[in-house]
Amino acid sequence: MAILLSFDIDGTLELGDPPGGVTTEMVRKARDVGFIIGSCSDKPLSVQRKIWEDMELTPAFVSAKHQLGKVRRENPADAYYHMGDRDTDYMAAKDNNFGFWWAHEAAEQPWLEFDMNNHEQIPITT
Amino acid sequence: MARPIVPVPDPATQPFWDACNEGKLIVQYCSVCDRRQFPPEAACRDCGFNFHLTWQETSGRAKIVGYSITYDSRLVQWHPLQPFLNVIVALEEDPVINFHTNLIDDFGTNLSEEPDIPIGATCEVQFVEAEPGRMIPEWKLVK
Amino acid sequence: MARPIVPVPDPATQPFWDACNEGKLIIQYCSVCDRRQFPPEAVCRDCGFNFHLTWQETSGRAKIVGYSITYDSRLVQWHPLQPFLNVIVALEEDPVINFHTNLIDDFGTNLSEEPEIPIGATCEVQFVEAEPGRMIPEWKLA
Amino acid sequence: MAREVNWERNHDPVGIWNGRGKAALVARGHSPTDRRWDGESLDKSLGAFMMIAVQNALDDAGITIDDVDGIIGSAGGQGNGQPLSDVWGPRPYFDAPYDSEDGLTHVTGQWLRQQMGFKNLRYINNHGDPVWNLIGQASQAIADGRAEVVVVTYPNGNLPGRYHQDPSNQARGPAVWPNTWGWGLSGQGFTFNQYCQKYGTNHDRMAPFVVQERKNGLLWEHSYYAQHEPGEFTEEDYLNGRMIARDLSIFDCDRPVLAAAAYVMVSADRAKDMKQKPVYILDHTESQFSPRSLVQTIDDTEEWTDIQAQRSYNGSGLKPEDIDIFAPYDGFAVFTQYYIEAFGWRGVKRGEAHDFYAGDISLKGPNPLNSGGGNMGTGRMRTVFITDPLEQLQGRAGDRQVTTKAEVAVTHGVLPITAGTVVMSTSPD
Amino acid sequence: MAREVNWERNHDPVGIWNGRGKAALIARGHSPTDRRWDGESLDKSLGAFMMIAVQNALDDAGITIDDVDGIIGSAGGQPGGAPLSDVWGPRPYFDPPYDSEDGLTHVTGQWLRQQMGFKNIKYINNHGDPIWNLIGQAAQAIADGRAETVVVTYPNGNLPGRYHQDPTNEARGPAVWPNTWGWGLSGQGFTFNQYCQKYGTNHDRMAPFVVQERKNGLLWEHSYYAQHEPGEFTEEDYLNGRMIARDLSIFDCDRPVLAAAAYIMTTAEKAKDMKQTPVYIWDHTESLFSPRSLVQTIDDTEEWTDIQAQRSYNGSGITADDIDVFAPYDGFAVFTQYYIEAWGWRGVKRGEAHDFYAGDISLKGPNPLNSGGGNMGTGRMRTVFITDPLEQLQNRAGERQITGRAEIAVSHGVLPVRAATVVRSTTPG
Repeated sequence: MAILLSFDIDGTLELGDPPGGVTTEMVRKARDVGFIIGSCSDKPLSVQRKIWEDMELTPAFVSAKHQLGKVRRENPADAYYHMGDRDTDYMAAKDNNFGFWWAHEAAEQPWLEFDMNNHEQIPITT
Repeated sequence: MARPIVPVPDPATQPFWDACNEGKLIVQYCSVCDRRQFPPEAACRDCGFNFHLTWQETSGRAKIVGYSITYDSRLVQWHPLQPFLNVIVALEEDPVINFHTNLIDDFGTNLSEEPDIPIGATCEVQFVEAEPGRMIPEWKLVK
Repeated sequence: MARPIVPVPDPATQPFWDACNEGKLIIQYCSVCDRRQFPPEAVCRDCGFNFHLTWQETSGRAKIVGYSITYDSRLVQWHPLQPFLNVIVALEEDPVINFHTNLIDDFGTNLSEEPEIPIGATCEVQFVEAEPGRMIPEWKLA
Repeated sequence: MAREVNWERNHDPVGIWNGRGKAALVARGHSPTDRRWDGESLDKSLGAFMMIAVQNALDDAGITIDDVDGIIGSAGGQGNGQPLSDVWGPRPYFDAPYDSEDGLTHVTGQWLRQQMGFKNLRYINNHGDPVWNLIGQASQAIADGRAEVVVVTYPNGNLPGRYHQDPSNQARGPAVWPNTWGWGLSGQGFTFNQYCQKYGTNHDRMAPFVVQERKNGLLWEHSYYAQHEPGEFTEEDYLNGRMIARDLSIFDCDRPVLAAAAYVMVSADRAKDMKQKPVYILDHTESQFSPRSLVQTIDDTEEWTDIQAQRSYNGSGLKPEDIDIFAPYDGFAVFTQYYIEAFGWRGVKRGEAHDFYAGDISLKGPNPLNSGGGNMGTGRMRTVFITDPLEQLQGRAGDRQVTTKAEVAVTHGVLPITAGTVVMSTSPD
Repeated sequence: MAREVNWERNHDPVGIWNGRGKAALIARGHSPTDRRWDGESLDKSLGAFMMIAVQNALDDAGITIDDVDGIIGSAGGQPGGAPLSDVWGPRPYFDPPYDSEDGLTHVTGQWLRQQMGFKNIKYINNHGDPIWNLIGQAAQAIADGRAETVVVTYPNGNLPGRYHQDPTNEARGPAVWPNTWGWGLSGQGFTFNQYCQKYGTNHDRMAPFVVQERKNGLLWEHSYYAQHEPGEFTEEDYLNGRMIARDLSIFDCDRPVLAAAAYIMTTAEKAKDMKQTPVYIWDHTESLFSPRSLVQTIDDTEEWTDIQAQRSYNGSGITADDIDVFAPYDGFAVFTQYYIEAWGWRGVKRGEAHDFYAGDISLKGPNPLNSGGGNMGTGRMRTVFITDPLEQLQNRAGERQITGRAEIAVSHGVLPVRAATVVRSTTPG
């Protein structure tokens, strides 16, 4: 089963400004476990790509924050999650039927609790 | 329909809001300067005195002169309604005088990427309840 | 002794009047400008901010710098006390700072045609009750 | 026609005015002068008097309303158009055009436009300060090309009753400081007391000055005293004056009156077509200060008046010996010494004004101080400070015409703390 | 040393400035640029950054603190010295000197004097407006002889959290009008919407301008983007910008940052002894308007910017053709077109700015608009509008040095409703 995790950057990732609680290591682990990973942020796409380079990871997607819908259309998956630190992250997730974690919740790596083989268990909305 | 933010009248604006509650749109008028004024001020901005400043009822008719759409407001109370439409209308009898409105016909509806806002179209004032006992003016298109 | 007119404190002057009630004469002091200020204002008149504006207790000692006598005031409440003495005193440690006073020793006494007001004389602040619970500063000769 | 701001020349160094000689004062018009309004006679209201004065000024200039393209005034005669006296409200108003304060205690340019039928106005400002500032403002507007023919209006009201009486037994805001200790005019009394201490003089030495002003004032037809109290005022009168606040007696305080005056000011170009000789404005400067602490001291007073005198000299390029006609404000009489000494007119230095008063300050002598009589000689009209220098320089002051040269005049007022100075000359250069 | 007022040149006709060429901008100093303060590191506070910037400016000029006799700044970066960002209180303050807002969200000249040990200061003013006005104010103070060597300080703070968020559900005072109908940035969106209607253009046509500013900004070492986000910004990025208030996307709004800058300005005389080539101030002019009714329309905007552009041309005596380096403010990006068209730079007329953007506005081309990158390219620092033209005219802009002539520069900001313009030249004129 395919689950997509969309990371906001500023206030969410440790490489963001301000730094958030989600470390590069956590992102790498999510990739290794098999999540589809990428970023949705107010940062320019080119800057988002540069940040993934700095993390030495290849994202499945980079996107402007308000274009989560496009991410869904272009990346088929069984479940979609976004995480971020702003109202705008929460609203973007809600409008596009993504699950959502606040940045401080995301730092607990809730996705590691998922049973990847039993998608009935995986909540889609917050 | 309750509104996210309600206006609190002060001495200068009380007559304006009172008139809204009575279904009238009024603006200030200085008879010696022959000049309308909105928003309300303590004195006529031209002669600088309040001697000849009265309240004048308007037709309430106005034309759309432009718009914006808010996606990410600094006004937290408005966040649940985002995106929402912001329209400026100019008074038919005196286009210098302009007002904010949300165009109540479209208010709160989902705004397409390219909304069709009829610039120049005539609107009529309507009064909507911002909270119990507090009416505010909004405009809707004249069909 | 009740006074004809009593002061009503406002936010800017409340600390001054509160201190009077505690028997202290305080004025504003801006530490970055090293400057005293009276009457109280929202900001230091020099730097223009309140960041470094504090209240500073004064010695209460002041010198008489001049006077007037009122015979026909526009303040109706003062009419029964006419003529009455008006004195200006300047703070001993900072003569730029000046205050009104009526010189309480002489207050309300019959003023002769040529009163003997000792210009330059040192006075001490005293607090008198303008109305119950409201003390105001007055000066008397040391 | 939003109202103009920042026209003042109040930022040192002002430099020689670039409008020098571009504007000229040509004519004046006065209403009758009454002690007060009776609250009934609308033909003697402040508005009615203002219209009389405007018409007289236009007639004096030989022009009509249609020639005028600007009105500059202080609707109430004080700073920012506020009234000199109390307002009429909450008493009921009258039928239009007397249905507001406008016409009763204020007169705006817009009201005058409606009542008198001005058609060609392109500039109105009702928010001027006292009359010195208005002349400065009008000359600046003309020099800047905002208008070519300006009527300057100065309405000066006085209602029934003693004004400025305060019955309250509580003091709030800034009034907390003076009122709690019973200070009123005593503030000016104190400053004068410091002056007397500093220079070893006293109140009675002002007698020759006030007596002379009363003499001069009786020769001015618009003076309240000339019209209503023409008797001689003697040194004995002065010395027996009832004290109001030591050392200000009733004869050191100007008497509030009801009067209006208007002036016609035009561009140097247009001045040639007018009936009267042009008197050119060489400079105007303005100032605004605040005391170092609570009460205005003699140090404050001397510093402020020095700054303003120097500003005026810098702005006009003149020296004290260039001043033929000198009209320093006197309402209160104790102001005048500060101004004479600051401007150093006739070589008078700090502390010497009372000695100067003891010399020859007569109208026909070498030092005709306030040849119009000032407020002490005319009532609280203030306009004599403009009209008399104008008439002296035009050579039409009649009985008041000085015998000295009358080519350059300096007029200055109102308070040490906020003032305007105007320099006029028979020549534009 | 009470604070000076009325120094502005905002009264038409301003005339050629009589201080022209008397004051020279010599040197600049910048602090690091951070996104925000962490609320803890006092060595990265606004006060600490301001001191770094002042020392860098002094070093750049080759002078010491003892050479300085004036400090002119806006303590908080906005008009009247108010802060750009929120204030720290009511959170608890720190030990001195961080025991008040001074040093955290404001930096006054008095605080700097205490912390840095200035000994010879005779003039301080903390109540300036944004940076354009400060340069004008310093030039005026020097021309007027109030000080000879002035440090101009521009502290620009940003605290943790999103600022200007307003959680209330009641609107009071002037906020009644926008907030009741949910207007925030949409006001600028509306004016831009009118511009697009009037001239048949649209938001996406601004892309070449913003992309070029980002390019230029990356070449300025003090830019937030150069220091913290050095990636390329493409047209694709711009066109996909998240809308904040139509038609302002996140890339049309400047990013708030924490940074301080200082400038050394001195008399033409003293300029000869300094380490850098003097750049002379030819003119400064200022303006303040208000909308005819509630909302600023495109008509208001064009009228105001026309008046101010004309004022600047009248004050400096230059024409559009004389401007080599043009730095019109851009924070919001939609402002810039109004200014370019008002000044008619490179012949651009009303409605033509977006066509102009579509041409060659590259740094090394014939029309190097905002060669420093503006706020879009540097963050909401505002100081690039002073530093880049200075460096261009001193021929030390390095990679940003334009290829054309760089002898006369015009910098203009901040809002259409309230602005100042500074004209600089390599010669005293």
